[in-house]
Amino acid sequence: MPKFILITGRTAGQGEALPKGKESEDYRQATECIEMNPVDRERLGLQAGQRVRVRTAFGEAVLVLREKELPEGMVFVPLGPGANALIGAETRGTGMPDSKGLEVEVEPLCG
Amino acid sequence: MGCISCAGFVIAMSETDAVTLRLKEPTTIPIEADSICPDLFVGRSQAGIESLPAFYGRRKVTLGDLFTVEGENSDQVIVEGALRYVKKIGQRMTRGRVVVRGDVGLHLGAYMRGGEIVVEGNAGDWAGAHMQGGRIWIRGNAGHLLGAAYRGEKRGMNGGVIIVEGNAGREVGALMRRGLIVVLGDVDEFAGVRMITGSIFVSGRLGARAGAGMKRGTIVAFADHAELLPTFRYDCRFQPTFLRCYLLQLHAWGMSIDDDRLEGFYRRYHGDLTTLGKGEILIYDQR
Amino acid sequence: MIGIINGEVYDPQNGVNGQICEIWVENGKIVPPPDLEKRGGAQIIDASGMVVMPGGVDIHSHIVGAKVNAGRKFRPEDHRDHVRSRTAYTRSGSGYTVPSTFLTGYGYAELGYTTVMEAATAPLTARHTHEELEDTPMVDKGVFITMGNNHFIMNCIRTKQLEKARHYVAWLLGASKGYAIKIVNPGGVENWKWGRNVSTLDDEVIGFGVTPRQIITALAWINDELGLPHTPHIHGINLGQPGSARTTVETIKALEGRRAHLCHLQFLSYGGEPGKSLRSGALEVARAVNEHPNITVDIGQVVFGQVTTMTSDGPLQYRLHQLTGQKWINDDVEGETGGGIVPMEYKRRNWINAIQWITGLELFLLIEDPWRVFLTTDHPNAGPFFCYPQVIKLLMDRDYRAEMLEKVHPRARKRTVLAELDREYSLYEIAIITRAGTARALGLKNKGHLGLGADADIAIYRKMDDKEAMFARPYLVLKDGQIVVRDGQVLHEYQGRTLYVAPSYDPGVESDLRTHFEECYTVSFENYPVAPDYLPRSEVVSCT
Amino acid sequence: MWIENVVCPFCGCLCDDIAVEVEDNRIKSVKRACSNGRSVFLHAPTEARRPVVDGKEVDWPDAIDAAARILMKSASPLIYGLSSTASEAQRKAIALADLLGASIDSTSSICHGPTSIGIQSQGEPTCTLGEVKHRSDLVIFWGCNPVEAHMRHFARYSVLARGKFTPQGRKDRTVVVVDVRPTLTARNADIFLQLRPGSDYEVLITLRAMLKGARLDVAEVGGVSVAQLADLVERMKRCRFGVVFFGMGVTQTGGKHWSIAELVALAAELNAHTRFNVMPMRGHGNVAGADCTLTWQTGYPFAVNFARGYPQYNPGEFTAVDLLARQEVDAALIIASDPMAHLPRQAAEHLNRIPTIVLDPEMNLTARVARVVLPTAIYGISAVGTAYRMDNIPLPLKKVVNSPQPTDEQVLDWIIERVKT
Repeated sequence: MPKFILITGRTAGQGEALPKGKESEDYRQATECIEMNPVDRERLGLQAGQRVRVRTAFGEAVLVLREKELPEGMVFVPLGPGANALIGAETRGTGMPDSKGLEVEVEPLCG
Repeated sequence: MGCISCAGFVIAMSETDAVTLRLKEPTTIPIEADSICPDLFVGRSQAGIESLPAFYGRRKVTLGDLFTVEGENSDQVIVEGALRYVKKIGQRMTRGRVVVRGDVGLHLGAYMRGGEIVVEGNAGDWAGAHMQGGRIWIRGNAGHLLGAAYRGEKRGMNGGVIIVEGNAGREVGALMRRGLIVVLGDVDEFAGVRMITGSIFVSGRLGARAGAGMKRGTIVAFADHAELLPTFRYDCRFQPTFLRCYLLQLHAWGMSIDDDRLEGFYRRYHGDLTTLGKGEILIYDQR
Repeated sequence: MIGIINGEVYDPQNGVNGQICEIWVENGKIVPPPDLEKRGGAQIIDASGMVVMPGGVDIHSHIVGAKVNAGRKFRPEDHRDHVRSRTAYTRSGSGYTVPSTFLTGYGYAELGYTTVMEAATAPLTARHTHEELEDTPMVDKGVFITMGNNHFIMNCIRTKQLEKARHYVAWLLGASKGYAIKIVNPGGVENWKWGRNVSTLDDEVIGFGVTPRQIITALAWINDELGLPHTPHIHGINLGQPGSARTTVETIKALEGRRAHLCHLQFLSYGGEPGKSLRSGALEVARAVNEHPNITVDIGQVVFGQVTTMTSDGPLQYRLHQLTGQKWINDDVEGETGGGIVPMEYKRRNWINAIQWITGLELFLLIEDPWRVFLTTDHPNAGPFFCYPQVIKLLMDRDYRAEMLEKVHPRARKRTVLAELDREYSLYEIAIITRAGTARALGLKNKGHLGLGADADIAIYRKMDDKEAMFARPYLVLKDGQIVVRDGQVLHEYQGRTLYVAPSYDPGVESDLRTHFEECYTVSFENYPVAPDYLPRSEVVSCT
Repeated sequence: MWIENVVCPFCGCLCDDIAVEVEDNRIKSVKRACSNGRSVFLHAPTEARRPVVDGKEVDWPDAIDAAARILMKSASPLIYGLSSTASEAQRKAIALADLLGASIDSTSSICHGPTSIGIQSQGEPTCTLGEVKHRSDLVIFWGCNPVEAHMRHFARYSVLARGKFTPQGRKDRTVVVVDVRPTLTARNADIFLQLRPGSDYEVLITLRAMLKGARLDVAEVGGVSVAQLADLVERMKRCRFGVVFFGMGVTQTGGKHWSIAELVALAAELNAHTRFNVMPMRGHGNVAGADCTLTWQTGYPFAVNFARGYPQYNPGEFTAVDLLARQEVDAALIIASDPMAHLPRQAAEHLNRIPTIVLDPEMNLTARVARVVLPTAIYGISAVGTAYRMDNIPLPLKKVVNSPQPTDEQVLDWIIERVKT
């Protein structure tokens, strides 16, 4: 299973959807996705728009795959419930969890 | 280098003389028990010890509310029970001995000046923070910021010895000024960050960014590989004689350090070049 | 009604020098002694063996606002061992040299101080200052507004539109709910924004074509024209530099007789040559102050121990950072001012620190008129405010002073006249330099005295030989006629007033200001002024 | 009716030039705001909502009573959030924490908490945004993406802004972006340094060593050649006024506060050559205010605990993620934040186990699991208040529409009164 480096962060879509409510369709669409570059996507045999299972040592999430210009081996997930399922709660004496740079596995969702 | 000869002398504890505290109820509510300190137990009756203050979350209680206490008037202390959420045991102690049977919470032995603490399990973060003397021996793992400085302070540990048989977390010995920290397992990143002087020995894996911003002091990696910052430069390969003295002392304390490490060669790097650059990192070299 | 009887009263404004007299208080004011019938219902405080003074008035202290708060934020090591627990009536807090707001209020009251002036706020951050003042209980307070590097003012000076500058200053004081004009290193702070400074009164401010001399004289003129209750409050150029004494004397001369207050004069009274050896320049500066009755000063006395230096003088703070290697905050404020913060420790055995300590004491003892020299430590720059009792003891007790002088670095003792100065302050003089004089210099007519109609802000101390112990723990403190402190402990929280000025101005200046805001600021003209609702209790002090 | 000079409460830019059109107490349109800001104004809830206790709508006094009971019963309460409320309410929240002996933490701990820790060890050469606008000729964005997160930052304050000494705006500036991926911000850069994830610390310390003239044994650091880094150092030294804006790309990765300390040290040392400042890109509208109010009332910017009757500070101990993940709190009061959506799931889950009280204008994910929900007005839209911009400039939030809801400040006052009696 190939490993990717997970980066989380803000996006314009997530920011704009926030005031519409966490249960709005816009917010769900803006946050429940994962971005990957085309080379990696093809290597994994995935399609944009497809749902994938993303897993770290701390948890997993089902997200919609999107294609984006990113360095190979890196995936990006916007801040939101999806990202939070993937990051751990250990802060190593800082109060801040490791929200970026985690290893993740990405696999197509079966069934 | 820190001085180790004066740091620890193990006195066998006669358990019959000791004050034993057993936590009554396991809890995840944090308990602040800086009153579990040998200095405060000397000259106190059992009732006197029971009436020492402690904090159960935001509630001011007594040690007797939280612990069953047996024994009195002794600087030999045994603490038992589910202590992972009990903080500040042995804080500021200057004498005697505390044995923790099991895991213990944050700030164990912070600001400690003398005596000894033995933890038979794991210790939480900030153990030995700002320690000035005495010895902390952790049989299990230590948390983060072992022997470190609290946030914003200019210097941390200023004397004494900390020994960890398991692993230790991030920022071991941050801003250390004097003393010795020995970790037989692995340490996480930033060991000895901004240390001023002092010594840190690591038997297992030395995490990334060791010695970041260090002025002086010595970090020794007994594993033969460590990833160093670009601000350290290679000096030479040599057999450090001073290390023998340390290792023999560790042997004497009952720690098994491989003979290869005693006799072997080390690669020396100096740094951190963003500061004085007089710190050294020694990495065991198997060749 | 409260009657304070049998006390030894020191009320210099009214010429009362230790006479036993009665002070009567009703509805927050000093009132005439009531008739016998009314006396019966009054609460009587027997002040036998005690000294009764007006509440202290601090003319220069850094207690609130963006800079102080940045100092708090970056110094957890200052707070960790200095805490105060909450009580049923008071809030908790922490901090030694930069205490949290509630602690600051309690701490001042517990010394017998009832009015404190925050010495420097950038008008752009005045809203923050007033928010903190609301959380600073016990004392009345005011804010000095930094203007010595203000773009609008410098532009007016260059284009010789002083009238416009005058209207702007009036508007600015009202908009920021400020009390006085503050000048800090005029021109030097603006130049620091390009990494430079000024070193003489005639250096040019980069990009503005004006000089420190022009800025000082223009603002002194404006201050007089507006009839502000206080004078311009000036932190001059070359602060902390050897040779600053000469610049200070030049600054006094440059004022050409106009009224001005020079703050923390100690830091600006060093002899020697720039870049070379430091010595006290107190003789030279004290002489100039003595010869110029238009000048008042406060000292900024060094107290050995930990401090947090913080001023709007950005280049100075950078220099301190470089000298000490300590952590450093810089904070440049668009179009107005700047600032910096560096923690420090003054050590007895450090000869430079010792010279600074000596210089301050020499100024206290050499400046003749107590009505023109005031006690401050420029809190928290030269020492924390709660060390005032220690400074009082140094002034009142020459044996103690000599003993302390013996303990400082011998090199510092060599070239000082301090050992020869026998003067001892009397209680009457202490009352002047800590309350009567400061209230007068601030133009606070209801404060600093115990005459009829004055605010009933009163401090009662047990008379003791050890003046430090005496002033450290008042028996009682009354604020607006209420007993708020007993035996050096706050009894309950009390919200003091914010004192500010609102001089009138030509509203025509506002159209210029709109343009200025569009060009110069990142906030709009409308969102800049501090609305009155930020001041829960306030008093407008009138201009003459 | 158009209301001018409205301050947008969404992000740390606090743009104060917004115009809002209001008709029949509804916001009809918004001028000058970015898409985020527009969305805030246009989707502000205005309908009346009643408090909810245990899933049932109740009257305010009953809801306050329920909230106070939970807090008084708790041995270890947490008050968390604060970044999207006004400083007036933040001050009340701290007063309540003091009164209770609670832990109090803001969302700072998961954005720029490490920045505060870094500043506490190294300081912070900084300035207001107007200084950047007027003087900067070198602007560096490190681990931040203002094009998506602070959309008007370029135009109002940094890249495009024309100032007194930068009359040509963009032309007068060199823009450098340092990030691990080619963000939209990076597309606007003159120079883009793409780092290997997690190597910010190495790159920063290398830059500082190079500034000091140290000889290094390496050819590349963090995926960037030493030649590129040398070029950046030269540009930093030669510029007239430089600034580094930094974001969670720095605070949330490996070095965390030590990266910030390195960045600060680099900027401080550059002041020997020119003027150089740093500024954290604060996210939420008043998260900077949470730092300010906590600091002036307690001495510390976040991660404060009052259990002993006075404030104690320790990130990693009294920060929300740690307190929740270690299950050290037995009740929570969440103010103007949505930890169920924004904290790591392992930490947030604890809010499900303990009685949680939510003060928020919105029905958010945390409110879904809360025992008590107290719907409040929105500062900057239906309530006045004060907010602090990312450079700590305080601005007045306006009330553009009326709301039937009380403010956070009022509700907290009611809780305080109830707890006191």
